[in-house]
Amino acid sequence: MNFICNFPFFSILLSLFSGTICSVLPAKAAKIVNRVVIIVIGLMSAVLLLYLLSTGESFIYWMGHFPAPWGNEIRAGVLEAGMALFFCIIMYLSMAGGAHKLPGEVVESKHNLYYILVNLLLSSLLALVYTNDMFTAYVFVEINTISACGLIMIRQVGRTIEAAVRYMIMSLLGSGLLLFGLCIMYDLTGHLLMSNIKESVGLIMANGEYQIPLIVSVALMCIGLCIKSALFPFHAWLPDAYGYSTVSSAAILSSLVSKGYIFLLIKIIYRVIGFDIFNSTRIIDVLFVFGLMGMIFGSLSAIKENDIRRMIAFSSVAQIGYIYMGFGMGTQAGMVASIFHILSHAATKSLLFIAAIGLTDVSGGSRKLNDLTGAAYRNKWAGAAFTVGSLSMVGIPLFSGFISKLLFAQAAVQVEGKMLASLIVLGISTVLNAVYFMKTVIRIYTSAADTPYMSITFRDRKPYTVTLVCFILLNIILGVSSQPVVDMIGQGLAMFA
Amino acid sequence: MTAFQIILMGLLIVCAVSVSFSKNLLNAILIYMSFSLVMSMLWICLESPDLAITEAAVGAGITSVLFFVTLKKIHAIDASEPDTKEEKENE
Amino acid sequence: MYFILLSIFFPILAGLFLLIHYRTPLSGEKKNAGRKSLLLLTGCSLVITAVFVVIALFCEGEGFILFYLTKDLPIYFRIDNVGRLFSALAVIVIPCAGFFSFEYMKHEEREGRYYGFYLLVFGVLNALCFSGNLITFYLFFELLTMSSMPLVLHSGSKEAVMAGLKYLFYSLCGAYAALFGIYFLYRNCDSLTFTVDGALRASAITEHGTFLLAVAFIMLLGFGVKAGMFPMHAWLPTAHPVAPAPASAVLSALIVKAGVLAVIRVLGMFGRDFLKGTWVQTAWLCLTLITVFMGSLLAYREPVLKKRLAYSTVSQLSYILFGLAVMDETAFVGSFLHILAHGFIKAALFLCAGAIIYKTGKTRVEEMRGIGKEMPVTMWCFTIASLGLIGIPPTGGFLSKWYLALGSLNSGIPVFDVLGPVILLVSALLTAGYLLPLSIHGFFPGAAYDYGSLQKREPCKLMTVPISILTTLSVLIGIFPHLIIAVIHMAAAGR
Amino acid sequence: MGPNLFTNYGEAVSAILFCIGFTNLLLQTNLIKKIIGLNIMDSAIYLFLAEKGYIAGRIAPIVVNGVTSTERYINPIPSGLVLTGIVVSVSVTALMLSLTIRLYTRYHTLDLDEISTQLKKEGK
Amino acid sequence: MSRKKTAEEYQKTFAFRFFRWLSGEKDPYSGEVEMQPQKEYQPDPEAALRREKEHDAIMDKVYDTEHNKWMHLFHRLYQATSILFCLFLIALLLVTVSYLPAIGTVTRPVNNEVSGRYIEKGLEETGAINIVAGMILDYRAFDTLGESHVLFVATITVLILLRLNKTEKDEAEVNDRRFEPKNDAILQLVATFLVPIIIIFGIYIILNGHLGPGGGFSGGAVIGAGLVLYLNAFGFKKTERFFTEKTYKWVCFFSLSFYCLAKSYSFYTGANQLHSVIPKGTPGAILSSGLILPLNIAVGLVVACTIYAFYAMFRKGGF
Repeated sequence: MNFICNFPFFSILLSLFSGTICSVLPAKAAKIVNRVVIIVIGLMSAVLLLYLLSTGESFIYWMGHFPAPWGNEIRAGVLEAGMALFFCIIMYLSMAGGAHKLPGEVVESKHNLYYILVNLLLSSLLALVYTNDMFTAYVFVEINTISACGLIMIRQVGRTIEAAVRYMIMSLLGSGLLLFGLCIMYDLTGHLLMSNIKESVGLIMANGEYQIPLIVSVALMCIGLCIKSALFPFHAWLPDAYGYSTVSSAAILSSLVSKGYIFLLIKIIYRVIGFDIFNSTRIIDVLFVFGLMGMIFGSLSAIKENDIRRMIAFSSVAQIGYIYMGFGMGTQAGMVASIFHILSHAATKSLLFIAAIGLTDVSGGSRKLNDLTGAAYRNKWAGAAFTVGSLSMVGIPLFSGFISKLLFAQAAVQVEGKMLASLIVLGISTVLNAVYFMKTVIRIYTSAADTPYMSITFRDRKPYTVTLVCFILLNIILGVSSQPVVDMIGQGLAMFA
Repeated sequence: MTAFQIILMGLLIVCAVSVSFSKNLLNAILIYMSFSLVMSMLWICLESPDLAITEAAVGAGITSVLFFVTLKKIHAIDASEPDTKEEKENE
Repeated sequence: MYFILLSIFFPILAGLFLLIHYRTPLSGEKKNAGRKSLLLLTGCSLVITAVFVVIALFCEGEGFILFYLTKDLPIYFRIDNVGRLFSALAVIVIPCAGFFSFEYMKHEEREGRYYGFYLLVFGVLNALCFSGNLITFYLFFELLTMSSMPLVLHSGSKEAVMAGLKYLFYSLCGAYAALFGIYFLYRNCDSLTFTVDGALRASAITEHGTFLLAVAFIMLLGFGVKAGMFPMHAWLPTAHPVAPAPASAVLSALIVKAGVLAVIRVLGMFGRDFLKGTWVQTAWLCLTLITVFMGSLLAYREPVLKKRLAYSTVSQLSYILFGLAVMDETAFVGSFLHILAHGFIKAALFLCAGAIIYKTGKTRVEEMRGIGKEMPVTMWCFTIASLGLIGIPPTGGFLSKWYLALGSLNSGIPVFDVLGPVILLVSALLTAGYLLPLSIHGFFPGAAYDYGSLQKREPCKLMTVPISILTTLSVLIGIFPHLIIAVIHMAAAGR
Repeated sequence: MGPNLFTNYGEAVSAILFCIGFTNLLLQTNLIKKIIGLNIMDSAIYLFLAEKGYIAGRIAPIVVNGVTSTERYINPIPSGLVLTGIVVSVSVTALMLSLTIRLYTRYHTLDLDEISTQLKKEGK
Repeated sequence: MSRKKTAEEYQKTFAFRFFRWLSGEKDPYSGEVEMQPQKEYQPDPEAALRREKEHDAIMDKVYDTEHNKWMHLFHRLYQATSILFCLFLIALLLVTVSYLPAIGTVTRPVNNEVSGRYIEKGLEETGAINIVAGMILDYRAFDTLGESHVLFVATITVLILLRLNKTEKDEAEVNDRRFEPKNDAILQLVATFLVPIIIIFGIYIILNGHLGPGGGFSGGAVIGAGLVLYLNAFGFKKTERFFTEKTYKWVCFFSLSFYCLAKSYSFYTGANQLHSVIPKGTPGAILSSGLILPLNIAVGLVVACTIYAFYAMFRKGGF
């Protein structure tokens, strides 16, 4: 076995272990450990991705001395490695972009706890990405939930705690449903490993014996993960949680945590149930409808919002709607579009959150849109970054958002029954996005008569600005040379099946 | 054995329902504690002694203690700020 | 071939440079020095770009692919005759209006931003003219909206911001409707490269014929938004008046024409034979005629000069769209001539209006009594341009309307072949009604006019020369149309 | 209705318990009761899972006298899963309770609706 | 006879509105802001205050729960739908259960080759008599590794939430004293007898984890319960002599690190098909079954400390 095959295992263990180590380190050392670990894992994932691209085959890694149905396993393919790499990049940038705000938002003595949470969150994300075992997935989903909750309420304002409670309640409902579905699935198939379940599911579908419980179990798992990833009617906790937690937390939560669950759902669809069987159930129609509703209602709520960060948070609801719409189309193309949208949304949303904090900083800390007038002149880079993010969200060509919309539309055109609905809603949502994002952009570029606030230049905040530039570049790269990424996603999905 | 199991399960449902409708929090917690105990007995019946031990130690023990200390803490908070307490009593 | 790229990216880069370098408002002592360098840079960029474009216009070639957006969607540039005519118009109007704004924008604070976006618009317009397939076109169409919006809301007042937002939303709605159609074209065509005789697969036409007609209609409506066609025209009279005058000139003369260009391209993609005689054509004709009449009527009632001109733009653009909707070669020639004529004329008119506002601060028509005595050169140009817009020989306007009417009569479409020219005629009368009084009262203020208060307020050369150039050109088109008509015929044949 | 509703009475009971817990978690406005609901829900799932391993007439999976034959012991997997699950639910309970304490010190109520009303009144 | 309408009347007519729309003055997005005289943006504190007051008034009105009928109605509706939803869920799950394979039988798919191998080869491959312990700590050790980190991350979040800084801590301590029984003699006497027994029992459970029912987690919980009892009887002063935050930190750190490293070794050797040097020992002896015993001890330590930490945190926000 090639040594590179150990990398997924190393990255999960490294991040878990670094979490433990950070608990005895002072804050500064913990920060360094955190950064180094993210970089190392990112590098490992990159190497792994190259290796997998060169071999063109996925591999299974035993977690222990026992093979498939007896021991735990993890599995790495192109999609997994790519996701891991991407998660690392976004996480590093988010942490770097929010680092300067941390002392003001979190009590000094709790900084190292913050890094523990981030490390554990990363490990759970990696485990969700790589796992090949349903129960492992459940355990790491819980780690993910708890550490996300910690990230929300580490900045202790009344709102964040309330949001954390709401988040926990919704997540626990979700995990309960997920676990219940999992138990039924286990009862029907007798396995917990994804590949073995898939075989049994195929047999069950062929025999026609336990079809009703099977579909119920799939539905329960889907609903559970939908609740956890804040699909439209279950999004009540989201605006407060994203709007009031620390900057890095907001960026990480919006771009990674919900995406981890969505990725798990993709894994379940492909590796556990089987894409065709999943599509033959009515569940995809439900996902489709909720996705569409989320796209519209999320944007409508965002329009009404007067607080810039809550506005961005509501826009997440809409974007998650896009992803589920892609699932709901029930085609390979829709899936590719959804996965691409996961990437583009992650890149854009964290950019927006981090740029927004730069803007509020130069407006006396106020997040009201009125007070942000002219903020882009006071902090030029943040203004530019916010503009780029907005343009990408609106779907202007050359930015990543356009490509994902293009992919969605291309996928929609191939599905006769859902074509018109998805295209029309896509259009409405684009225009609604434009309404609130461009409104904000114009607002921040309207010169205010005289403001008491100080300007911030590049020299004042070098790391922050560099982060913004990286994000902008990432966005443009995804927007201009999307083809390799799309190819990779297609290749990864092919490996999945 | 089956009859015993059915009785235990009936007890479980009774406990669960009465938790939902009990007005007093302390009662609710006590009922939940008994719920855990019944559950651990049930697990003995289901031939899972590991679970029974764990549930007895955790469900009936630790979790309940945590509930109690929370409740106590909450009363302490109320008492330490007399104004709010009076308001509560007036209601 | 590289000149195409240069003519696109040089102004864009120059504009970005200006935006970054002059990002803070100029004020105080630094203002003069900063302004000088700014104007120098802008002027040089405008001239250099114009040179590039002129060289690019004479290039021949197959076009080239810049990069691939996705696997089968290349960003592809090519020069054809339609693009040539448009960019010829742009290369004259933009520098003229640009030099005009050197004087006009003198007292503004954020000149750097204005010129930056101005250059961006120039580059994007060039790209629009030279783009070789629909997806490239769409890309720059969106960028055009984005880069011209700051020009509209330049003053930053609440009114301007609202107008800018309105412009943005109308454009985005339109662009999305168009994108909607592009998805279907992408599915039903072999490639999205522009043609003139239809790129649809024969099998697609037989299978989804009705559906494709609906798609065509939606695309026409969508791109029609930019061209101010009837149900979605409202942004135009809002956005044009609030922009600075040179920007309105560019908006009116060129940016709205991007919608026309788009319609021409879409027409080529679907093919005239596919659309001729269908309900799409009928509905389209109806809409254009309504717009022509309505625009003139509204302009007639409008007291504010710039707004009146904006309504006039609505009306005149639909002349062009009418000519395209007739789908007859003569009418096509008329449309094209009108694109050029209207471009020059409307730019001149807006610049005149700008000069008047700049010198006297008057915006309403009834205040402008005796203005001709104060600013004779400007008003003469205004009068000549007005005559052109009305369609008095020998100006370009006459020629284009003549061809339009001729084409319409020849086309043999029931009802519309006669109704069209009638409405064009009525609208021309209305045009005379809303433009000529200005000149008449301007030169003959009447007995009650107080000649004592009259003072010479002719603007400086930087303003009058561009206006005169544009006016002259509008007349020249009418006198020497042969070369242009030959090019138009080539364009119609797809060469 | 399928054939096995009454044979599977244990699973049926756990399904009902699950729903009771679920309802409590969803509907109770009192936070402590919500948390109890959560615990009931989790226990129900564990009961459901444990029922799966049970085989009538066999003993717990602890090797007696070195006899390792499948005929003798019940299925050990569900027990293992439940053990893991119980730890998770304890952790979550502790976390939720500490959140409750924090909320109570701030808002002096356990009622989630009232808390959100207060929050909105603050209007921040 | 036609009558000329006044301007006001005219504004109400359809024709007026139609012409407004036609001329593009009516804006679907913004109402009637068009063509107003230009105003510079100026921050106006008074207006802001006024807006805030209006906002407050509206909020008061909306959240006046007793008088807001719509709110009541909405609540009722919400509750009704939730109950319906839950009933639906119950029905759905019951139907599902009724289709599941019969309970207690050998033929259900759960009893397949996987559980068969655990039972048949478990003793040989892991050395643990308690098959469940062998399964969770050897066959499916990755889950258990995750599980212990769930506990760890939960402690971290509780720490974040409840740990207080110095001054708050003193205050909380005073507060805490007021509500705790002061040196209750009976309790102390009982505790002196009970605590050692409880702790020894806990240790027994941990050490016997691979031989009989129990294991690190339940044993740790028992020890933790003993510590809590001790704390309740003798107060923080006494416990702080041997158990402070530092102790907790290092115990947790070492146990979890050991856990991580040991399991990493075993995963690594397993995946790369290397020979593991850890001896299995004779089944049935205390020192047997490879890594399971040390892992149980590590888990037990972590759990005991965590339980105690939870309790101390809840009581006074620190150790």
